[in-house]
Amino acid sequence: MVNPLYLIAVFLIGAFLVPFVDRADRRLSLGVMYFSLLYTASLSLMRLWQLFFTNGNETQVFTAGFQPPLSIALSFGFKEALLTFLVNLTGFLSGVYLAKKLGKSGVQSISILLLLMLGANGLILTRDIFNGFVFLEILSIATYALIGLKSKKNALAAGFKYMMAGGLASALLLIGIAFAYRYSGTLNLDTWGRLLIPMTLGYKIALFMIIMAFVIELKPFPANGWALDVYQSAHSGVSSLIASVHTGAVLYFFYKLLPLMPYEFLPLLAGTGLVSFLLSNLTALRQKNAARLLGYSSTAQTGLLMFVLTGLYRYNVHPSLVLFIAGGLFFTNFIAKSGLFWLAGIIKEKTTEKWSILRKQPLLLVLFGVFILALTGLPPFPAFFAKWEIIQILAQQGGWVALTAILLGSLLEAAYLLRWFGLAVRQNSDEPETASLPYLKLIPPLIGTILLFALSLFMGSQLYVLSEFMYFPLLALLVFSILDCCPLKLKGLLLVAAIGLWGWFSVWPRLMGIGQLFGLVLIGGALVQVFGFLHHKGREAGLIPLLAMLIFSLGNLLTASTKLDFFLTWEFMTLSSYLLIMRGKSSHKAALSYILFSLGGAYLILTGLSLMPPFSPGMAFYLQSGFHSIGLVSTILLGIGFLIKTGALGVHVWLPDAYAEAENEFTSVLSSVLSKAGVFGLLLVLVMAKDVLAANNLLLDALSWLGVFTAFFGALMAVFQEDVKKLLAYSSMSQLGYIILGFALMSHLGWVSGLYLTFTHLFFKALIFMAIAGVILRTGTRNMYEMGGLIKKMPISYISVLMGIIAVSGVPPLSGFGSKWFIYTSLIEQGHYFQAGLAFFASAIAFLYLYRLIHTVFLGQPKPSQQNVKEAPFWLIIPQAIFIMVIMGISLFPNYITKPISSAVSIFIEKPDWLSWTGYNITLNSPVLHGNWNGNLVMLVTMGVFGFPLLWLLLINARTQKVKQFNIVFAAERPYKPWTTHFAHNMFAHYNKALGWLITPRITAFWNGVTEWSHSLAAAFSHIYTGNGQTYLLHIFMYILVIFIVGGIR
Amino acid sequence: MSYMDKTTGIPEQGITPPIPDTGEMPDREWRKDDKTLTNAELTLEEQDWFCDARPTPAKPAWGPVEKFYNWARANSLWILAFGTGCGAIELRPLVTARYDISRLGMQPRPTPRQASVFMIGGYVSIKTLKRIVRSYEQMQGPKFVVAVCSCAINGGMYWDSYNTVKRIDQYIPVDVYVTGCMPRPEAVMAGFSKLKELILAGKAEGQNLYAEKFDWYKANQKQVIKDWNMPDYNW
Amino acid sequence: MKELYDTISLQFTLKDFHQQKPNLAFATAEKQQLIALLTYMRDVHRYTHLVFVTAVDWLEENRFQITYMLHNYDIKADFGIRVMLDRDKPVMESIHHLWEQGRVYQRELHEMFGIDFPGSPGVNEPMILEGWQGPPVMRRDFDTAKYSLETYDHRPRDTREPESHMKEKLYPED
Amino acid sequence: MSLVTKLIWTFISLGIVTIWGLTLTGIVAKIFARVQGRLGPPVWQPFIDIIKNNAKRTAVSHGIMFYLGPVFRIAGGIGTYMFIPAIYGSLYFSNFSVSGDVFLVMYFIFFGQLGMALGAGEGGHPYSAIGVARGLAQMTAFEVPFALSVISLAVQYHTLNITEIVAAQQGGILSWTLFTNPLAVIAAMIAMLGMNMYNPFSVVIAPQETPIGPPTEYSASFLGMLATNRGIFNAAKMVLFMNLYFGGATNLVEMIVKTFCIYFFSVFIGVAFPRFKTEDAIRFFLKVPTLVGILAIAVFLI
Repeated sequence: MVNPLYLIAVFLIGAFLVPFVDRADRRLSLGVMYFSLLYTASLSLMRLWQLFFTNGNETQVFTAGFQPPLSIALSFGFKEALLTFLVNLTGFLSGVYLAKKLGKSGVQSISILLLLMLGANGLILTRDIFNGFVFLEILSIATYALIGLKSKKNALAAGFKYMMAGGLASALLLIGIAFAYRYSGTLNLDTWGRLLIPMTLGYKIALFMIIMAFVIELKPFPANGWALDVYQSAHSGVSSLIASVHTGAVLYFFYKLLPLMPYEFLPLLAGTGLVSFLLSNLTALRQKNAARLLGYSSTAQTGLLMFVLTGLYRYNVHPSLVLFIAGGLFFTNFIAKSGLFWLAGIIKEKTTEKWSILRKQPLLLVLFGVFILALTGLPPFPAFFAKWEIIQILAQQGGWVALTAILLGSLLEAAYLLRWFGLAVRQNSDEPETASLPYLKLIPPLIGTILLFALSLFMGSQLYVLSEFMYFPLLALLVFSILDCCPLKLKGLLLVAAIGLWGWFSVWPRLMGIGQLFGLVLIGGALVQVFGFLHHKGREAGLIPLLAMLIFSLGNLLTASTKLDFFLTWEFMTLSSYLLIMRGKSSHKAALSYILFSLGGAYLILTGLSLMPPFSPGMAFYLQSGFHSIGLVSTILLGIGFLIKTGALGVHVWLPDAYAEAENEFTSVLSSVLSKAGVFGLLLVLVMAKDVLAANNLLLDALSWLGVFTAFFGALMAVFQEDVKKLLAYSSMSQLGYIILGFALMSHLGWVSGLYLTFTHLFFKALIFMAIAGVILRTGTRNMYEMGGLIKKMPISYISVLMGIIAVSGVPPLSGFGSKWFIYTSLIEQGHYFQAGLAFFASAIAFLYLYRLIHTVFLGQPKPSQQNVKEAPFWLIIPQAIFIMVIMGISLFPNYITKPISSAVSIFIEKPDWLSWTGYNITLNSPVLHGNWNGNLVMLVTMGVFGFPLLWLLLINARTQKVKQFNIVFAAERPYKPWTTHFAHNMFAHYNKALGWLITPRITAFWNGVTEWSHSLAAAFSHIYTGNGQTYLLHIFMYILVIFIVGGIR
Repeated sequence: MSYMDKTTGIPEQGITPPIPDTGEMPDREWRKDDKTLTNAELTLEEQDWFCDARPTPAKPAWGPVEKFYNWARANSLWILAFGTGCGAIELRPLVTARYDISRLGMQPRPTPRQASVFMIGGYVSIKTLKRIVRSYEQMQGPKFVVAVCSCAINGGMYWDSYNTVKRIDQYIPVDVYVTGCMPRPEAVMAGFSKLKELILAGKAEGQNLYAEKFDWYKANQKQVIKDWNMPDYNW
Repeated sequence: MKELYDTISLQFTLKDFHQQKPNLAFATAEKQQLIALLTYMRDVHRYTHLVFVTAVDWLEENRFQITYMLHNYDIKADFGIRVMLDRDKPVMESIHHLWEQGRVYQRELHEMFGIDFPGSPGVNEPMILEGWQGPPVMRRDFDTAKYSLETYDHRPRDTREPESHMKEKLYPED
Repeated sequence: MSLVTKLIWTFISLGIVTIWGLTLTGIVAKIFARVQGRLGPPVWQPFIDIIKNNAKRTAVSHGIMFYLGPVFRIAGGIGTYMFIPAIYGSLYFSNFSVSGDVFLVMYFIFFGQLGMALGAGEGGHPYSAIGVARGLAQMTAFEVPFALSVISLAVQYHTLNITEIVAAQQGGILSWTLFTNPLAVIAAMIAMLGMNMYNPFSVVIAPQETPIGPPTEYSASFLGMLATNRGIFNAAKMVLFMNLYFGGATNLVEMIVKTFCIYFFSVFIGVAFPRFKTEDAIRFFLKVPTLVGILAIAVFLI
């Protein structure tokens, strides 16, 4: 066994050796430092090796061979080994990072750094409380000194404030220990823990003082003003040390003290942790200084860890699970936070606004992204698993307050972190090129990233089978990232091949019924649209990897079997789509709103899933869902979560902007494919919630009204858009409203109508979006009134849009009519007459925006600036051609789609025998409604009645002069300017006069209000940080006092 | 030269021969080829916006069919009224209950594309002439022109005006003139009846005349219309 | 109105006062003082409305007369201010900064009389006569009949005495 | 019945309805004239106009979509008629009504309007687009009471099949929808005013404001085709209304009389009222007629 004393000894010797060797050479002293750090790290690693592979049960070492209380016990088990390894490795990396600074500022700093490491190691290893106090002092004093490394005024002031706070904590601790010793008679934690000391008031107060000392050191909100100042003003390398090493060591000792504490302290501590987590995150919302922002995040994460360590005991959780959760959170935070501090040092920009210079540094950007996403708790990083477990526990045991606080806090944290990320990634900034990177400083964050991924895989595999659900999307991301230097077309075709093979051989055989349908929509639909992305000239770094990740996770969504698999895949999908939206030109705001709504939805889904019974692995989630039934709360949570993804009214706020700002081709995927994931989820919820819904009619009624209002208001808002993509975005929202409406009927016909529309919407909306992508590419604008007359330049795109709008509007003979027929018949059949009426109104309004779309873009007056516009690139035409063929096919032979849908639905809801197919004729003979639709015959008749007049016209109209755009009768005048002759801008002004009042943006105003309100609250909270050391001390006093009173310790 | 019918004041022939018809055509060198026009007065950008095809005479259909067509044309005269002067006021009584031209199958039409009779009501100034030419050319053939009022015939009381065209038939072919200052609605209707006779007799071929003598008409038009900022033929 | 004339005369050189109606009077002002006078009338005496601007060609005196007709809404009175220009050099200051509609009148005067108003927006654009290339048409030395005869082709006249013609047509046997 | 026989009968049926529709247009013009104290054009004037338009020697075309616009329009008109059984109980006049129910007809009406709108759009004339925008806006509004009325029928008769709806109305005048479900009929008849685009809902073609609306640029045989469609389409709509609300027809004479009467309602209102602005028309349709439509459904729910 490796003797832990070595760890302490090495640092001690190093610290004393440094001044001597420094006389010879500064590099020598640095060498000593690196050696000590590396050596200790390797010792810890060796210890880990021992623990795993040789049978080393013995963990305690007693100094000088005596038993306690005479000697000091050091423990070197798995936890300590892992922790010391990380601490020392981080120390080493910090050393590397700080190399230049340390070299300049002299030998004192080097030995102080070693002392700091000594303190941290000691604090982790020791089992003696007084010894812990000593090491804490060493750690703290070394920290004060290091803060002063950056000899700026505010850094020194911050160090002093820290000293004051630390002094207070130390005093508390010392007094506490002294008092406690009177009751326990021992300082050894193990011995102490075994004693059964009666909980008298005096003993409790002593214990309270001890624990509060550590709580203060853990920087709880609001008694953490000093810590924030430290984070803000210290050198970023030092900040990273404080955030990781210092906090880690103190937290671990805090953990070691917990067994001594009376049971009644635990909820108190848990509460402080939660408060700290929630409010720190809230306060951080307003923060613009990067270092201080990280400080807030750090205190918040520490608060969460405090909660996990102290709060989860209440819920009868196995201690190893608590450790797993805490470890996941801790290590993510540990690495990511140090990484971010390091990056902050490299960037040298104080405000988060300025971080857009990262855009020019792809490597830094990737690192930054990894750290941010890890902190946000997105998969595959450990924090994700930890959060998953926490929510599982809390939801199942009914810890609603904690659950709400944690999810809310996480959302707030995601808000500011991702806003920061967005600022860094945004493209419309014009920052100058930065100077060359300090490569030495790059090493630590790089290693941190690798470590983070290693840990992710480790944690993923430790508790869960490392399944394809995690493996495929990540592998796809990795492989295509490696291939990212290849030409775009090659990458794209490779991706198509990969998805094709995977989909055909791996996914498809495992799907059946409804899964096959969604497989076609999600994988097939996405696959066809991949071609559209390939028209770009450049390499389009990052596009194909993310697309690969997205499509693989979409496929996994279908084959996922357990709840975790499902949620993991869901988050992968959200993550990759978020990053893809970020690729848009000025999309950072839209992407932020997308990810926040998505995360909010994901948290609701997470909670909902947690309330569900466990799903067995092996069988696909959607198939198992037929056997389960879930409760009311779960239904509502899951339902809202999935509705957010589909963009239902009320939570649609993210939708128009995200659709408008994403890259044109990706908007197509977003609308036609990704929203269907939400539909899929919603369908599963309805399947599982059958019993609840049967008992509670109100829910379904509400859902159907929600659907029809989504359809109606989506259509109405689309009418008044000038931006072609926003128009289409609202149109998508409207169409999804019909889908929701169909599902809400909970009847066979209703579900058939919903699924039918799911299918056809994929075809026609992708068709339109792809065509419009070509138009925007060629014209360079999204405003419809700036286009016009493009039919002559882009005839194929025109045909696509024409087919698309005929299908969207539901005009026979194209397949769109089927969806209308199904929805109305199913609505009337179920007695939802008024919904049917409103749905009809909505579908009539669709004509307005569709005509506007096609007229203002393709018809009317061509603009001289678009004289030389060419047809869309070949790659964009491919998906259009495929979709046109599909639409024509299913319009002529609707049976190929309606029959499979019906049989798929009949697994869940039995097909009534009054619904029958005779040839291509669908007959409805329900006792309450008769009707029929023969798509094939309609198509043939239409062809006939169209062809006949055409022939006549061709025959009779021999002498037709082809004229140009200005050869119009213009009240005996001639037009002068095409752009004023084109009737396009504000096309439906009269409609706005009549019905515009309906769509004053109340909902957007509400969400803006939420944002505004939370920012104001954050501002109010941040006022407590005055920057005055005395005030901070007062805060600490008050804080302890309040905790004492609230805790009711007696 | 007696081109007025002595009793009705209506021209005897379908088309008054344009004078002076010396047979000299304007220089044709500037034309791109026989089928296109140069539209030389337009800027290069504007030339892209206008059709530059040259009008060509349209052959009538096979005899009996053309007779049938002419019957239909004569009984379905859709009027494009150009109220250039005081004669414009005469169209109103025509469509009201007292005279009611709709019983003859006639109706006013607001767009030249759909009209077959161009009714010029009064004196024609240069500025108006430009609009008249444009509207006339935008009508689809066969098309007929009825010019009402003395001013339209010879300038009338504006005979010495610096800005009034004295003879419209030099600029567009006119089928029927109606004299009077102003003519009574009965006279206008008599003019229309005469037009019907001409159409039925197959003599109202103003459109073809215009196409055949296009260069002459165009030269006449351009002679008085100085700021010619439109294509040579307004399709 | 006379009082008004007298009041103004204290500051401006005015002459030829002529009271045409109880609430309509004219006076002739100096060309150099005109803008100041109009501003004064508008702002001090509340003649806020510019009714019209017109011109008269005094060919014999070799002068153009421009008349600015102002109206006072309060007392419902009109006051016309005349100004005389040299016919050989007809240039006048623009009043479009006082009354926005003045530019239209000035454009018309420019087209019809050839009086120039430097600085008036769009004063050179044709107003009625598109593409007119002859002399300004309202000048009295422009002979419109001659111009017409030279420029346009006139239909040969076939004149008949109505009485004898009617008789010949209707009652040829008499 | 073989396909050939079916096609022949369809053509006969179409021919009859075309002639009747155009005659109806002529009669209406005559009625308008008489109301205004004029003699009016002869009843066969629409035929002459169509012949004349087709006999035009020149035409202009702004492009392929412009060319196809009237084709779409007339295809919409004929198609609408094709999907409606014209005479109840007659195999020969049932057209292709087996291919769908009343919703098919309601949506097929849009086919022609959409195609025409596109053709007019390619004409490049702003007035065309203005006319289309007005027409579409008004259309969305009057479709609401009409849809509610049809839903009310579906509730009443438990079917969307037009033949079945007619069948349910057989057996005397009192079993017509007009008497069994008067509210639905009121809503639908007001909606029909909008559909027929006579006053007060004639803002689409408003000749004084926008010369003639969407077909501004159309001339010659294009216009002839549009005029032909007006006859067919109007007759088809009247046949639909007759089937839905007035007991259908068992023979040609009955059909002609009933469609004339239904159409006369629209004309009757049209000659007597001035014109609504677009937004006012929208407001109008969404107030009282919609309320009546809702009531027509609500009475079945109580």
